[in-house]
Amino acid sequence: MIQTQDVLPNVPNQEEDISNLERVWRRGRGLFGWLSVTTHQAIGMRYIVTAFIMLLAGGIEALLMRIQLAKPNNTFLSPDLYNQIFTTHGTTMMFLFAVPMMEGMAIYLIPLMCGTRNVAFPRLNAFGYWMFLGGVLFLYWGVFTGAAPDMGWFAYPPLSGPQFTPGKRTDVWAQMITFTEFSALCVATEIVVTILKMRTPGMTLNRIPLYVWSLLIQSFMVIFAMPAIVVASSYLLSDRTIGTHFVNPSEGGDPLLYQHVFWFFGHPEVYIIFIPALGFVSAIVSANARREVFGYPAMVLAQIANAFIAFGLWVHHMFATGLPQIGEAFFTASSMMIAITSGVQIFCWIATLWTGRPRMTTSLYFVYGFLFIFVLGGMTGVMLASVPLDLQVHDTYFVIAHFHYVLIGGAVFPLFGAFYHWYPKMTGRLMSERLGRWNFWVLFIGFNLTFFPMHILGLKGMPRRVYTYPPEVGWGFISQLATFGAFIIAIGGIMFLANVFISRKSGAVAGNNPWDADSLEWAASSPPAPYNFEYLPVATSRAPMWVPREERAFVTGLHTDRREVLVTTLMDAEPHHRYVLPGSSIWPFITGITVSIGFVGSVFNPWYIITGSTLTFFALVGWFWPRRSTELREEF
Amino acid sequence: MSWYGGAAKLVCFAAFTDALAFCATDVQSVVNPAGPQSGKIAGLWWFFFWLLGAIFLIVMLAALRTLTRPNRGFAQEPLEGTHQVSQETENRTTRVVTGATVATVVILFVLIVASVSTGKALSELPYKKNTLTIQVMGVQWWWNITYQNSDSSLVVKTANEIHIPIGRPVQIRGLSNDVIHSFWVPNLHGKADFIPSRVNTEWIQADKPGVYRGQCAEFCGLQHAHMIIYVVAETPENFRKWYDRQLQPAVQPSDPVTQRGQQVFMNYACVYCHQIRGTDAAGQNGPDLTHFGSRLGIAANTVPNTPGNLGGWIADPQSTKPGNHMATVAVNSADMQPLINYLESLK
Amino acid sequence: MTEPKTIDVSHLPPYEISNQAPLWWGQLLLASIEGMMLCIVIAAYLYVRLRMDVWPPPGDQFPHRLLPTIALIPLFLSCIGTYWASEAAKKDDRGGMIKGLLLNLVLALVFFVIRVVDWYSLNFSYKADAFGTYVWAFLAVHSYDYVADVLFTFVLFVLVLIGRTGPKVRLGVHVDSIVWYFLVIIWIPIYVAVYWGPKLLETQQ
Amino acid sequence: MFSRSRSCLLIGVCVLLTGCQREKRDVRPSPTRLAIYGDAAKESALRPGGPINPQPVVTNPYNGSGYDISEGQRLYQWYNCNGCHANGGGAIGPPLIKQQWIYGGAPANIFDTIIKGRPNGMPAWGGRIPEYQVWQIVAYVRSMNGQQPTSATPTRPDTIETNPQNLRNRTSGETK
Repeated sequence: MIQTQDVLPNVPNQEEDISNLERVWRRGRGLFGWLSVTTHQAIGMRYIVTAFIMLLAGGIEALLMRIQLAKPNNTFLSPDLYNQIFTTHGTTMMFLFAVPMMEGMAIYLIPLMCGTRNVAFPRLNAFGYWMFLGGVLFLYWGVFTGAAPDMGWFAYPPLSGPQFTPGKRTDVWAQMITFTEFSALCVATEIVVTILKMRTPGMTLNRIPLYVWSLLIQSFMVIFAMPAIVVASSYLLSDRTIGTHFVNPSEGGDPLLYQHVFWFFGHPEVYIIFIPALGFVSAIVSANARREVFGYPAMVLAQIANAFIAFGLWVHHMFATGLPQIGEAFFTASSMMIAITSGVQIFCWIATLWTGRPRMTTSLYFVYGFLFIFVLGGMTGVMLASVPLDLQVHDTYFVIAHFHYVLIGGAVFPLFGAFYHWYPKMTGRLMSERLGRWNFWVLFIGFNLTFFPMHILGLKGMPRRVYTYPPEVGWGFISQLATFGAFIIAIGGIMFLANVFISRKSGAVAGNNPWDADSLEWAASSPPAPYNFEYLPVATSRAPMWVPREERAFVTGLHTDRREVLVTTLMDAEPHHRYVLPGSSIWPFITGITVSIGFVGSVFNPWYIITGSTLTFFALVGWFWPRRSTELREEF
Repeated sequence: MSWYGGAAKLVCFAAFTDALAFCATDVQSVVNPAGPQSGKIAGLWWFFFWLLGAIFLIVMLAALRTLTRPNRGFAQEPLEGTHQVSQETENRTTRVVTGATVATVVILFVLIVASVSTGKALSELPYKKNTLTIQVMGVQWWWNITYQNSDSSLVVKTANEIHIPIGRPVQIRGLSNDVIHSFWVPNLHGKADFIPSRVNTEWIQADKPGVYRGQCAEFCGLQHAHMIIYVVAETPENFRKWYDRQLQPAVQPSDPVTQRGQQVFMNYACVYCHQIRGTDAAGQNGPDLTHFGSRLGIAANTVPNTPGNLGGWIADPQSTKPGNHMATVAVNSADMQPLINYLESLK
Repeated sequence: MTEPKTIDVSHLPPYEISNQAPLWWGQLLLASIEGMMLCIVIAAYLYVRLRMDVWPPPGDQFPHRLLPTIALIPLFLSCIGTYWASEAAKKDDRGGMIKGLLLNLVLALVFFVIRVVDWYSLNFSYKADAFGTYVWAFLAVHSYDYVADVLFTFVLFVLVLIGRTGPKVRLGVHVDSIVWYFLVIIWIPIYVAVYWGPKLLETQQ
Repeated sequence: MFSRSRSCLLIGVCVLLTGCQREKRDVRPSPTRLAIYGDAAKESALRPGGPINPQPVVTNPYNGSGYDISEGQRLYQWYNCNGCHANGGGAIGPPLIKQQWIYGGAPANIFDTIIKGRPNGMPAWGGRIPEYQVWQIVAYVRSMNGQQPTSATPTRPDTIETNPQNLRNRTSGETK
């Protein structure tokens, strides 16, 4: 028996409790055990590792594209291959890296920050991961068999339709979307319920850490935005596989409708990616500026407003399609409003750093990098919201520069900061700060070298998604510069990986709270025990870890001989009832297999939907069938 | 002197040559307007650029200022006292943040007004008189162009090249019958997507003569990169001449070589896809070649229109533009030169 | 040094069958996901209709409205069975659960038989045009959900019948009720869109 | 153990191969398929001979290739096959969706029919269009009868009427 929490209450049977917890939460052994894991740390880590591999895959694709574009009339890649690679790059980065990575971090951190033992639906969580993995494998099966999608990551019909993209390329893409949206919806559901119903006592609505707020908001956005991509990809798939007419203009369908539906998802998607990153920034800033983030209510309200506005500006992706002018003015205004809500958050962080006493850790370096890149991306975003300017720079390298500034600057830089911040929590060892600085500067310089010139390329008229260009248009040198920068980014990525692997072996031992940070995950050991806390810590303030040790409080009386957690009330987090979480289970994996049979098979033969559903029904019956063995042990 | 000195020289040289190229090659540039539409947009662009650039600098200076705050360093200090900020500081900060937010709102309002009024100004061009209507159809991967006229004898068909008179508003009626394309000549105006089953119109006008390069801006398949259109802005007199020339049927070959070339054209598969008005060739699948010899480029302006390029294009279209829809026709080597001569004679 | 305070929760109930249960919330969220999806498809349907001059397209008949309207009666009545079962689940009343679930299942089957008969009477297929595609999509999606939930209700019914009425099963019965209400509620806009949509949006000649 | 790992490898290779033929895109036809059978068609080895057809020996190089079937679909319109055969249902010319072919339904027979033409209206395309395009059309025609893998065959064409005014029951499409 080892004590893992920094402070423990003085209760009888402490030793027995802890050994019970060790036994009940133990992960299974062998392959079977690995497949049936349902603890959130393990699942979260799987998401993070898989998504990181996808980042590397997407990065390699990016490098291939940059090599192709380094000089005019290059023949390094054929147009067919180039189209597959740029589509796979976009798809990988959006659906297989960014969203799952944010989900993985959330799955890992949210139960810890909320002071509970696991997410609300551990088996759904495991199932979500298998779905995500299914999407990864399916898309990359396509890549290696020549069936990689080649119609751009938003797959506009009719180009993506049955006639203009023969073969199975679009179908692979559409079903990959189905896999990942399943995964995202599973995660969103359990994150919302975990945050709403399983916060530790005392964590009232106005004490929820900003990162947890951002995940709550993001998850609601997933719940309301992802259905649109379900609809869009189903349109595409059924048009292609069974000959429906959702987007067939000659029979009353409309390709523009697809664009509306897609962007109704696609725009919130961007915020789904970067709102959690803003949460990272808040956590890193408060831990390293040595004070709570300035303007907590303003931050929360700005994020909520952000989420609402996000659903009202999808049309700014479609200004060139010829919409009525009055609508365009409305969408210009709503798009620009995002600058207000984002501005408020930027101002609050700067105010926090200004009035705090910043400690320049690597993660804070990444936050400063984020401020630079993201604000610049925000400025170009305001430009893109203007209809006349958008008509010129839409679908050019200017847009590519813009969204890499907001997505890499807005999401990936905070993400790297988050890795440096939480790596000690996840592994028990600190990452090298020295290598970290190098890592930051190389990434920062490489990033700006790659993407800043693309603004100029866009203004000089280079459309996106061209596999080559002639020398006389004068894009050669700038493109070469961008290619050079891309390789510097790659070096930065290698430095990060090196830091991860070196520190894993020989980093300084972290202890529970190396940064003296404020939120509850730092009360658990590093890495956390499978049950997180021996006794759930009570949130006695908005910064519970900055409360003096003798004033802390804990929850006692939960049964430790089963996976019992506490359900609290929605607003005030008053203890309401106890709740037994399911243990390890193989059924999520089996269900994952049956669902995959349906998804993958339906690409080749629509009847597999029925086959897959039938198998899934039986798998779900197995999943939910009450076990007599566990039920008998329950005293009720 | 070391290797990096050489590298620096190389970079400087490249930068210099590219700076030259930058000035020389603004045939497809947003910030080099050649007409009222793009001029207004460029004006709006510079307004946004300077205003937002200044704001960016201010925000960055504020962010950097935080770095000069007393740094706590790595050593763990006692917790007490470090996490609390005096109420007075909080109040002052609140005032500053509120002020900044209000300023953001005001500036955005200004930007919205500027943007919407520019948008309105852009749409006023159609109200001018004496307009010209050109129907442009995006096809995988070229542009099919028809000068519309109520008098059908004045309708001109051509491809991949638009001639317009300067100072006269031109309506582009955009169509597509395969996938979505986007018409974009940045020196004249922004984009207009050509969407199947819809007609999108765009008004352009050029105020100075020149050749403006445009390109499909919506991903449309394998050869999206090589779907280029030239807009040739000419004085009204030159335009008139060009137009009258285009109204004529193709010139009849006069010398034996071109006569042989015409036979070759008629005997091979060319006729199924290409039209040469005044001959039996009436195919509609590919570009109209009636006045092919007068055009600037081949294969949707992928390569300049020279006899050598033309020979290469006919012999092996898939090497110039892999994936395009022109049939690879094995033309006898003896037939090739007459064919090239004939096509180039179609001025 | 004072000892950390503790909050003892051992007196709290070990489970809950009400809208405080996490599963109930999870199910509510899943329902909102599907509801959102449906809203988007209905909006898309109206969009498509606005792009057409003639509605429904020539050759497609109005769907018959008599049978589906009659079918609403067993559908609405089946909610009573569901409610009965879920209240019985809270009280751990096995007999009540059996009766409620049985009523639910029988009425659900009646509704579905009418649905199938009515579906066969459509004179257009999903391959005909966008109108046909949408009508079929509405019916197919709702039927898919419907069949799935009827099957799960049936499994719960079997569980209750063989005496497995532990808290998990009873929570299942309770949560199943909100799925059922959801299925009934979303049928109303679909019913209007499919059977009255063509009439209400009919082109004035 | 050995056999198991070998069978795993085999399955892996099969999985990788499943995509290959269907997704292959040889945009550049092989030089051997550029031949234009003019008068030479009569002496061509590709003459399966007359209505009664013995074993066809010539296989279509583009069998099962989604890209080439789709190219065939485009050429079917471009060369106006639909002018007589409509979309396979037949009009002036005989239907193409059928079991019984007058001149044989094997790929080589259809190829032969296209190259040489047939009495009562089917023109001879020999001497006109290159061999590889004929094979693409053959692949498409065969796909109408389900003689190509369904996974490589488009379910419906995106037949688009160019002019919005001509669209059945549609609004004008003018948006500005």
